[in-house]
Amino acid sequence: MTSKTAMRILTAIVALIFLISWIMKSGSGMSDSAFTNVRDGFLVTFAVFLTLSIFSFLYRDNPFYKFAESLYVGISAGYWMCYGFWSTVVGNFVPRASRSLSEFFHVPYQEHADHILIYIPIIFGLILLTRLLPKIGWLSRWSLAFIIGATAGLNLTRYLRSDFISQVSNSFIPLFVDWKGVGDFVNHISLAADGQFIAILSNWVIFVGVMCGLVYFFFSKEHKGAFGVASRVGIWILMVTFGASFGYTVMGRISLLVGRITFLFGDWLNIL
Amino acid sequence: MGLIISAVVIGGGLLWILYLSIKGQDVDRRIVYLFVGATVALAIIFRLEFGEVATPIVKSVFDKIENLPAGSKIVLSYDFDPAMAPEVNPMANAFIRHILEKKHRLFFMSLWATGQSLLSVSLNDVLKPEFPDAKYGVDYCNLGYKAGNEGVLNVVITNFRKMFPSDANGNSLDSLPMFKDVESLKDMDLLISVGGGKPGVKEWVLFAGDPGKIATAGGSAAVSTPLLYPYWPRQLIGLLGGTKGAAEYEAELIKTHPRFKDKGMPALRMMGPQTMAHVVIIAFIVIGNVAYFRSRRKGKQS
Amino acid sequence: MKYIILLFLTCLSLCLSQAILAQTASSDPPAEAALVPSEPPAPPGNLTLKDLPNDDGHGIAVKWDLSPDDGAGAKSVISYDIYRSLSPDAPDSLWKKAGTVVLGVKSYADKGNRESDNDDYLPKKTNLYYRVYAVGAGVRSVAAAAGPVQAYDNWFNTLKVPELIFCVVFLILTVRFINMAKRGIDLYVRPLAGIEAIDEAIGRATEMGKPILYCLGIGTAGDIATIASFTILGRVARKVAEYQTSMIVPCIDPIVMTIAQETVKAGYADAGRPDAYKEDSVYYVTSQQFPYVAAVNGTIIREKPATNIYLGYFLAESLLLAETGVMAGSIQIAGTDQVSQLPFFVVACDYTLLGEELYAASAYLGREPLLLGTLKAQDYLKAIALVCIFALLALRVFTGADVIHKPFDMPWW
Amino acid sequence: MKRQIPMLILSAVGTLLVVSVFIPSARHWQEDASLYFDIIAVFAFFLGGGNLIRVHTEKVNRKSTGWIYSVVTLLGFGIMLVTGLFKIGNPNGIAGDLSQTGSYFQLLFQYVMSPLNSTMYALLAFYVASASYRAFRAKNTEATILLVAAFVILLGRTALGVLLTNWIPAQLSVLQIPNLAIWIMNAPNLAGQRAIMIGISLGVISMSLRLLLGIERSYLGGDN
Repeated sequence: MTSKTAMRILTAIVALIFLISWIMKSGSGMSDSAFTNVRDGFLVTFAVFLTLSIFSFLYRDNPFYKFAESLYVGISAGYWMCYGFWSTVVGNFVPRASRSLSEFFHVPYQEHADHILIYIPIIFGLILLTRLLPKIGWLSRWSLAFIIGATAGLNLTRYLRSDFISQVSNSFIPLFVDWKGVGDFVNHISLAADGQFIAILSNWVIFVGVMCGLVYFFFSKEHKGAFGVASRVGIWILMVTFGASFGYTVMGRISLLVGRITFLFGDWLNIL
Repeated sequence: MGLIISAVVIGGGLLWILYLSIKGQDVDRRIVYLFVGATVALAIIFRLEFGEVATPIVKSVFDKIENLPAGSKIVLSYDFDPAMAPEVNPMANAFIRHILEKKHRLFFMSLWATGQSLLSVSLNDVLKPEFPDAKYGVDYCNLGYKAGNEGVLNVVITNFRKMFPSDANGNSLDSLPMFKDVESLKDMDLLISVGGGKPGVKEWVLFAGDPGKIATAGGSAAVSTPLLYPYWPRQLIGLLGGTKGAAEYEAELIKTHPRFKDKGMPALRMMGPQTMAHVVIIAFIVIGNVAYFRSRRKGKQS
Repeated sequence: MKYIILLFLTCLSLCLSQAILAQTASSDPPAEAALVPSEPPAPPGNLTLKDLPNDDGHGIAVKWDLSPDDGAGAKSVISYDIYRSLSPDAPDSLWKKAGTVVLGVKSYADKGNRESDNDDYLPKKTNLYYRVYAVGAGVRSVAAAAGPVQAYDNWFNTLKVPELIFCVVFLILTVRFINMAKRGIDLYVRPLAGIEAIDEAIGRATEMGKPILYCLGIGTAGDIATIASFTILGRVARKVAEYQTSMIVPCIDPIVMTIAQETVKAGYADAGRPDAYKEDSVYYVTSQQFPYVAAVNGTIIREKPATNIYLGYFLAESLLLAETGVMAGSIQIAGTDQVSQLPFFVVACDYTLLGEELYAASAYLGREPLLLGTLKAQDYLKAIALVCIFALLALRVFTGADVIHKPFDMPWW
Repeated sequence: MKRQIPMLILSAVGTLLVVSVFIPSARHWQEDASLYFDIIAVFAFFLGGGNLIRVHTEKVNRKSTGWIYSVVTLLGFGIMLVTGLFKIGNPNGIAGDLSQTGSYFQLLFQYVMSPLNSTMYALLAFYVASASYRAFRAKNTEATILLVAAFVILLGRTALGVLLTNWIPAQLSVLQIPNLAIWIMNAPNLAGQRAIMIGISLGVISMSLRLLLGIERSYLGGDN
């Protein structure tokens, strides 16, 4: 049997199951209207078909996956553009630009907004469209420069504040927790999770870890000698971080799969 | 029955793969996929539940409630909204069951406006049907929601009646017998906040537990749990993190108080497939390393 | 020179840390109070109003002395209500409640809205009047009234001084090292495996006669990681053109696509082969995360690129893409500034640029002295961070304050 | 000219936005910039949509391999655009919310996009498993540390971790796997995250400065 015939048989089987499911689901519909029942029966079956098509990628690339992928891309691009139109054009631009358009789209016209400035992005937007004209296409770089400049300007201070200054000041932790002298410390030393020793150890690990981690990121100094040792400890700390975050995330990912399988067995096959 | 089938299928499969790996064959990624998929599917179909064992961070909360003398005063605050509810509501319900079973006095409140309605759902679905003898105002009371976020805690740490002239139903606090010897949060034996945002467990620690030196415990959605770990065990006596923490608490509750066994423990049920999948992944990591060391030794020999 | 700068910076960080300490050390203990019902409490005294500093002219700072019954006297105060109005003798209905604070607090920053159609609009340069009531259980005191006061916009936000200092220091360092580089002073940079791999990877693609897939992530042009990726894309495109191999750049955002087209085109032009640039090599897929991944995964499996480069902003798709790349047998180089996704790239890719390395990559690839100079400036800032942490901790040890959470709740960020 | 003017625009816009952070009365420039950004992005939709249509119609015209799937994409795109832009089936007509229950747009979202979204996301469960099987091997020091950290956390998330190490006395309780997992999350993990974040912030600041100073130009094509 060639792979082509196999594919044909498979497609026929899938089509058959699809049809049976459609009929069964339409029959068990809740609505009074026959049209709604048949429609919802189709949609539920189609959703199941798409779910299984995506999962089939795990085995290997195949026409079902290709179909689901292509449809997905088309639908989502359309979805996004509709959202962009209704939320940005109608939601943000129209109320600032024109009263009659606002009335047409039933959005409240904003009288006090800065109406002239709203044309700045319009101009830049139009300039962007010059790309479609080969002769003056280079003009569109002006808009791109505007966008990149805005991104650079906004992010410079944002990262300075939220990441640099606050992370440095968060490293401001006591190195001697509950310190009551060396004698007391030695007397009570233990590896109990709630003990003083572990609390102190944690803070030292954070302190040394941040230091060494930063040393690892030094670009302009050769990682040799004491600096090299620190940088090596730094990469170890980073590896612990990666391993830990990976392990912690696994559970969340499994629950996504639980959700999908529950959909297949519960909502579709009704065996749960 | 389902457990046996699943154990035989998955365990047998894993042993076979281990055997193949030791012999030096590489496992195709599709086999790994198959195992993960099959494990989760079997666990869902057979509704497998595992006796979770409480980790110390959860056990300490359980033991605290278990060992307090009957009649102790415990605050349970609903600091969450419907979006977080699937994860944290099971915790709150488990706390209610445990606290009332041990005949403690339970004070409900909420720092989230949306927490109040979830609180009344719990009262109607869990507390009233399962504890018909519990008397309002004697065994439990509902203070309801007060606006002001952590500011509320700033006040009730010195005086309840200032912030709550009356409870959620309009009774003055002095008319409730259980408030007879309660002046402020400091008279409480344990504070529990169930939440996942701000204000939540962290605010309870910083604005109530720490300044008042009151034992504080919490339950939190999985995402925000790592941010709370630093407070344990010195500022928080214990913490339930996500569905996993809730399941551990439910397991401990069933173990000590078997009468709750048939009450449907949602977190335990949700944990079944996840635990199975974890075990399979751990097994695969072990198998991978066995195979690796095997092949390295062979490489050295030849 | 070097030591003088370091000394200066150390002093600076010490001053800053002192400031931070001062900010965090002060916190009032909650006031003790006992229960006494129903007599209206005495009003708060000495109400003063000032323009709120460091704002854009729509805020007033309200201050008062505690009511004698707050925490003392009859101990009947629960909270204070703050009201604002445009006229001192307006009827009660025209007084807008600006806010409530709990007992023991004697100031309120009334930040109004700057839009005139907003309910909480606080006009600037207009006379405003305030009333503050002490509120007891179900009763409130007589009002303490004051006014008029006007809100002005301020020309400099003094709360941002630390940021300004850091900005200026960074700018000075950057300019200094750029100048050094211009004078031809050789600046050492340590090798980065991920960067060197890019060169090899392009060579490998040429040998195999297969394309290179360059994925800019799911960020828009508003994400700085995407911009960093553009700077690398330019250099990669140039090398691709030199080696005469081909590349595929699927994009998630139309603007990202436009900039990427411009970048790749320029890269080809720089390599002296502008005709080799194919418009279709940079194309738009769709603007959503998972359909984009579905399509890129399909491309990876079908085209089997010799190399996949993932640089930019990534979320959950990091592992979806990288695992598919493993299936296709591609060499994979990744880099992102999303800390939560780095583990997945580290695990599944051959080389990973960790966080900051992504931003340094274009300087590495270009090997232009000017860009390398900025790396040096970056390192100096890192040294300052190290010194800062050290200084703060030293201060901590000597002053002995021991509350782990204090720095997490700083008022000024 | 072709290069100087864009450089000028870039530096001017960026510098203005940096300065606006320090001037309270200019704070709203930042919000405005974001709004402008969105509006420019709408124009880019033409470029994006146009590119999508062009790439796929060309595939169809050339009858290149898999052209039939390009037809599917174009169909999906068209259907979604028509139902969304004209709000077909929306109970409240043109004034209704785009995702109003009962509208065709919402139906397509609910039964086509939403299951596809969650299924793509769910693939991660499989990939996480295969990645850990392949990559968590004790090949060298770094890989071993990665493996051990991940293993401890994974074990700590199952009952196995508790059962294996329950016998450890309270004096050494940090060695019990669940406690160890929390400690790893708390101390070394936190330190690593912080070091990376500080590094990233410096990288971003430096990158922004390079752009504003005009020394990073590779996105407009190298040096000449």
